[in-house]
Amino acid sequence: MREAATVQHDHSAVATRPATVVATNVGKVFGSGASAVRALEDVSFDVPQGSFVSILGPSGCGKSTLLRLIAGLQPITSGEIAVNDHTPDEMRKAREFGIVFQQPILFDWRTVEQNVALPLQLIGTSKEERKRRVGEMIELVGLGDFRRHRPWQLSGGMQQRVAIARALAFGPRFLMMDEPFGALDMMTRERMQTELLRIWSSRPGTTIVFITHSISEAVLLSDRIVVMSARPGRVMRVIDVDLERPRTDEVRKDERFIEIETEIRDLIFSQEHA
Amino acid sequence: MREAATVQHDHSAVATRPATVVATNVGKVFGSGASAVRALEDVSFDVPQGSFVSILGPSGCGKSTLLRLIAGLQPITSGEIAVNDHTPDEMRKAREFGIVFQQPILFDWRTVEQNVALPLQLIGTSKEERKRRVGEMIELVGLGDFRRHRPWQLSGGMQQRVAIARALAFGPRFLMMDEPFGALDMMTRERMQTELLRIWSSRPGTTIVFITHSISEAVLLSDRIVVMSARPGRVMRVIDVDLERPRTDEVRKDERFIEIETEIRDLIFSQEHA
Amino acid sequence: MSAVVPPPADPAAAIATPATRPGGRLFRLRANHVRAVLAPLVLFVLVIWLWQSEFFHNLFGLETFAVPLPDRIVEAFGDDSRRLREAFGETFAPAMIGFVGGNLLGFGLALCLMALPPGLGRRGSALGAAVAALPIMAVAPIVALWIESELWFKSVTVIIIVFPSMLVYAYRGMTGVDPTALELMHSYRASQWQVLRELRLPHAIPQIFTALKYTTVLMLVAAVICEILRAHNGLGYEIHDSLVSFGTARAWAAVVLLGLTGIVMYVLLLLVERFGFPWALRQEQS
Amino acid sequence: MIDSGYNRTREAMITAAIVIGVFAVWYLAAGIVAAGDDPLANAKLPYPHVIVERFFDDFSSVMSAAWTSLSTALLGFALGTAVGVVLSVLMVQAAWIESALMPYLLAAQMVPMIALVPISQTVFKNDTATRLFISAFITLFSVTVAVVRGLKAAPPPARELMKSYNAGRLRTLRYLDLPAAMPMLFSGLRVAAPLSLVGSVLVDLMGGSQGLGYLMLAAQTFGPAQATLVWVAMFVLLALGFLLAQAVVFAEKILAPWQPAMRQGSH
Amino acid sequence: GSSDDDSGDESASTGSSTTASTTAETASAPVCRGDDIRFQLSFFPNAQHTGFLVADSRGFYRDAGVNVKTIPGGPTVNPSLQLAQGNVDMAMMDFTEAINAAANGAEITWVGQTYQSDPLRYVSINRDFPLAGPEALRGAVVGTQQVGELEPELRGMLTDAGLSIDDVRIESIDPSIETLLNRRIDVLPLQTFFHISQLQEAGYRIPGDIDVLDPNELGVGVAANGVAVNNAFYAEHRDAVACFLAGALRGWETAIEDPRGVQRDVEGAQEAGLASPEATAINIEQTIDLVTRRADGGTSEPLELDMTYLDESQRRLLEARVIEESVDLGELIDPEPLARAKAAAGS
Ligand SMILES: Nc1ncnc2c1ncn2[C@@H]1O[C@H](COP(=O)(O)OP(=O)(O)OP(=O)(O)O)[C@@H](O)[C@H]1O
Ligand SMILES: Nc1ncnc2c1ncn2[C@@H]1O[C@H](COP(=O)(O)OP(=O)(O)OP(=O)(O)O)[C@@H](O)[C@H]1O
Ligand SMILES: Cc1ncc(C[n+]2csc(CCO)c2C)c(N)n1
Ligand SMILES: [Mg+2]
Ligand SMILES: [Mg+2]
Repeated sequence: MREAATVQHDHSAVATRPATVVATNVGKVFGSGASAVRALEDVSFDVPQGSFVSILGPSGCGKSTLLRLIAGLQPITSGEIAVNDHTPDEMRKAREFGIVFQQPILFDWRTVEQNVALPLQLIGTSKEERKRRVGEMIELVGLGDFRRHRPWQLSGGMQQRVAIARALAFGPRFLMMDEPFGALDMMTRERMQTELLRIWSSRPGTTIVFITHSISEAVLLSDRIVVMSARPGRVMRVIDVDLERPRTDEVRKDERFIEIETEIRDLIFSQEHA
Repeated sequence: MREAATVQHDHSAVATRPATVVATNVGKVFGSGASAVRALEDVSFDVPQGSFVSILGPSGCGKSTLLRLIAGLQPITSGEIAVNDHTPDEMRKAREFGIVFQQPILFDWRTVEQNVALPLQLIGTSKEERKRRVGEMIELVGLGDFRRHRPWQLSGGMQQRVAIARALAFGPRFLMMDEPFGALDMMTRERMQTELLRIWSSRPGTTIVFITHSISEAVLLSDRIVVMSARPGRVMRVIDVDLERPRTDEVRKDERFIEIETEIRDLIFSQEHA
Repeated sequence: MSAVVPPPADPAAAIATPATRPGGRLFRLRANHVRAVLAPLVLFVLVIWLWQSEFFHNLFGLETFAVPLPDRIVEAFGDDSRRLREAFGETFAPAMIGFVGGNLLGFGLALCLMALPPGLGRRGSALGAAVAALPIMAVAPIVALWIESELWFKSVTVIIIVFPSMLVYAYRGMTGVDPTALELMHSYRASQWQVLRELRLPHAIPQIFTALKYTTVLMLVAAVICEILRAHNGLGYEIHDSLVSFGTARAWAAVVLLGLTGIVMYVLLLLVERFGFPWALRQEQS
Repeated sequence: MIDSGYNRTREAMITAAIVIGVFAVWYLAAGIVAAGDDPLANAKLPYPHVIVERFFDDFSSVMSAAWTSLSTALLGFALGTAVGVVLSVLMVQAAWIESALMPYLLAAQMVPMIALVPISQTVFKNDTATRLFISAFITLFSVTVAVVRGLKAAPPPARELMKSYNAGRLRTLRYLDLPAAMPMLFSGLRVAAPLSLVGSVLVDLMGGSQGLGYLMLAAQTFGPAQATLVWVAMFVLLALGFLLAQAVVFAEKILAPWQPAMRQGSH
Repeated sequence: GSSDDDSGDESASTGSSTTASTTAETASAPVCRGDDIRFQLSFFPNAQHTGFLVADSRGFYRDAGVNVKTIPGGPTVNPSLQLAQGNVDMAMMDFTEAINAAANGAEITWVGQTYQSDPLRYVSINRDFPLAGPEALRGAVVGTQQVGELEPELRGMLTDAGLSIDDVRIESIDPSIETLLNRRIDVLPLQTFFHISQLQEAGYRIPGDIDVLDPNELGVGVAANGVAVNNAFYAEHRDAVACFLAGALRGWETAIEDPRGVQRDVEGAQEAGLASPEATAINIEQTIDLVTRRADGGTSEPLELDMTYLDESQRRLLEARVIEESVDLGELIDPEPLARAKAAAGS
């Protein structure tokens, strides 16, 4: 990361901040009978207010499912999730969540611009404000020349960026991002990371739950990392990243950074032989 | 990479092998008039017979488009591509290409098993052979427990693995893979890399064209790397990776490895300030 | 911090480079269009020619008083043009009212069904579809008992005949959306109305157009049958009247008029779909 | 969670409420009609129980008529669907084929039965063939329009996948386009299934001497005293139409269960 | 027409009051061995078809050596077109339809006249329109069941009363009395064999509650129901047509002899439950009246081809412009098969 995260942010020790998302013994089963899939089991962790929490874990371990549960999009099979002392569903209804799904989910009947404008339209933002914010976000994700294109005319990474712009434009208190940078090249990815941190710091109180497959990305961005194991998905370890912010690219060479990275790597690969 | 690529492979110097894919001044324009997009311009490079060639480049630079052109799926606007001295279309009709698209493209009306079996069914493989190969591939991508599930019951990474299994099961002479491991966690990704190399070496003469966003993945796997720039997509540099095979995880610490990685990184970031 | 994302392309680059090959995209497109217009014309001329030369009559053993030759039909058009024009108006007005009313009703009912639980909604949609099993012959006379005005009797009958198709198609189109897209909308706490307008409705466009295309046929057929059975004006009456009095040329002139009306309506819908909702018809772009 | 909160008892209660509501309104309306001194009251809107009584009075003739209609309908439905699918497949092969054939198909639908039936009798010179033709003809169009649209529904990338296997038209059709057309096809079938009854009823009228259509039209012409029989036949038709539509829903659940709308818990 | 027919030529073209029966003695009895005949009824089977239905159910056709398949008609079936196209071999229809078909080139021959007088009656149940005579039609909303030009009967009545068509409002209606009962029209033409019983079932006393104009009495009646044969079929099966008529004659004679006795036969053919036994009895009675009583009040044998009546009818149809040009009735009508049928009955 070149000049990433030169912005300011509240970096009081994560553990001391009040929790905003509290997951307690969460379980989720899909289907029933013989073909039932236990996607999550006994998942407990919490997300401090205004923090950046990443979820790491092998493919199919239930990360996306967990995100859906927190956002109140699917019913929990067992256990409980509280978000700001409310149920996820109540928070969803209060429009507190901005979600970037793993698939971009763009509407073919809307142009890039209109797709980004969708949530603003839904919450009734005024036309000028909408135009301004949409324009800004589209520039931010580097799609200025593609405002009027349709989703199917975009490359995979461009589609993903539209989805990111859509979630950011909306300015929610909780940003839930499911591998948002998965389809991006390194350069674009780093730029997006920087922008994300910038936006996050410019909106104090915004909490981010972030799913990624990149350990270094998780360490670089997060206050806390939840490492999961698969089948059924469980929390293996919750790691607080106590690196100073703002973190520049230099932090990658920081001893503590490498230590945390290695801890997670070892944790993950320990599984392999389990 | 833990135990990656302990297999044998022809590693005569890449440059000396005969070219199988030859792209000459390839151009591709989408649409027309004011909204036309020049996706590719003057792209020339070649892919040696039986080699592993990666394409690197920023989001939207035309990698996926290039892959489609090589596979004869879209008409070329200008220039020419020859594959084994035939047109891409002829080669496509000879069923020489196995493609993993950027999106998994699974059929909802087929189970995981049936999706993997699709190309085998199309080329008329016998039932037992089909069963055997499908079973093998599904195990290989770690979806043994999900044979009978439907695509929408899978996580994003699992879907991508089904698509990979489908391309491998088919055993084509050209494997074209568009960010196949993009949605996979590190551990699964490394395992898939190893398996890919194993399969590649067990099928001599198979040529792989591989799109990725990970520079180290490209260096680790490839004989040759084509680095592209964006808008319009052009070839910035073609780099031959002259590292010994088999390459183990140790190779990452190899001086030459780091040299190539740095060269590409610098190349890419030089763009930023252009 | 400078832009990592590629700098905006130089504007000139965005301008289309002309296709280098003369047989390129533009030309192919036009060839397609030409063929799409030419094919029906050629077939039309062929069919008319074979018909006029009594090829079909000989092939199927038809009598010219049962199926008149094209020149006689054209003649009938000339002879009875005023009468046919009036009759056309008498048929088209209620057909159109019924078309609009029936499709609106069908769509409205589909919306009501969406408010019900899914299982019940599906059953309701099947019940709606069952109304399509009511033959016009049964419905028309009962409606006629209630409504004296010929125009409104026909219109109401057409509505009853038309609405089930739209109900079925619209309901299915609106319920068949991608579950994750629904989740996206729910994450914004989009109201039912917003989900409808932004997601379900656009998603249902292909199905809705299919229903519209199909009901153009129904509306005319229903109006005509009304006219044959109870009302005694319009093209249906002309057809019936001519057939019973052996004036088949006039009957077929009316049939031709009906066919043309149907085709024009269909083409109009096709155009609206293609230009109003291009994304719904997106074909392989190359 | 979203859209859920409905359960079976709730569904049953809503169903019951709707049914009771409909009957209440009906009785009320019929009462109002009967109260005036209208000689045609029982033709305009008879009481439900009067219809039920008449149904049982003429049970055997109504049932045999129903069976005649249903059997012809099923045959016509099968034939119309088969021909419709084949025709649609033909039409999506090229835009010019579609634009050449569609106008004729459309125009043909506009030829009133009163003209078409005698002609087809002349052509087929066989009663059974004519019956089948007419009833298939009625279902044909709705199936064709739907399937033509459905066959264009597969997303372009999926078509590319098939192209990469050099799957050819037939196989692309079989493995991609036809399955992808299923939702549309079943929409078409759901409309066509009850409609095939209309086709059958039409055939009943055109020289048949049995069937619900025959019963209905005859009852209508035999004077106001027979009007309840018209209503009986109408409700029997409605019931048969509902059963056919349900059968299509059932078939869809078995043949095309992968669709989003069919997945558990979704709308 | 039956160009090779010589026996009927003279009587038909002279327009004298001779009937086909005069040739009976010279005709030879037909011989039939199971020829197939598709016979189209003019409507749903009902009392108006009594004789034919009796012949069918009691096997008279079979006895005469023909194998008759009786095909029901209905509002959507046009018997003259069916016959002209050869979809059926013989058909029952109104004389008006036959003459019209012939004028338009249909190759058919008229071989029997079922009704000897006009079955149409103009009725009013509306007290505002007492139908004392045709003059009372002024200002009335009059229904017409016949599609196409005006019923010649109505036109005749208006002319007699010194009225023009502009003095009434014509409204086309279907063959049902619902419009009348729904009080949408003032005057309805109804068929005695079908609608009188329906009015009685609806609670009207006849006569009494209802005013009636009778075209026969007013001298404006036209020939209605009869039997025609397709010429191609006729050329091949001359005997079969005669045999058919022989069977039909027996049917009608049986019905005339014992109207009550044939009620079961009619009910068997008519869709169950469509007409009450009382209504059917009335309909049969009315039908037999039409079959046996001539418009001038004289009696007639069943199926008699009364050339005077038919000639006169054509004249009225021309007057009313139902047809444009006159048709050579000698071409259209062939009394020979009826004569041979009678010969068969006699032998
Ligand atoms: N709708 C569904 N029906 C049935 N099973 C499901 C459904 N959605 C997810 N699952 C199952 O739940 C498990 C977890 O899926 P999830 O999508 O949460 O994984 P993930 O951690 O996001 O994986 P990835 O990194 O590959 O996206 C998987 O085994 C998957 O098969
Ligand atoms: N069907 C299409 N119609 C119009 N433009 C298209 C189409 N497909 C691709 N493009 C344009 O072509 C360019 C290259 O797209 P392509 O998908 O090849 O990029 P990519 O290198 O694969 O990017 P990514 O890494 O994000 O997947 C983009 O600008 C895109 O907008
Ligand atoms: C009871 C009875 N009513 C009417 C007709 C005459 N008719 C038969 S079919 C038809 C409609 C036109 O095809 C008409 C007016 C009849 N023969 N018997
Ligand atoms: Mg996921
Ligand atoms: Mg791509």
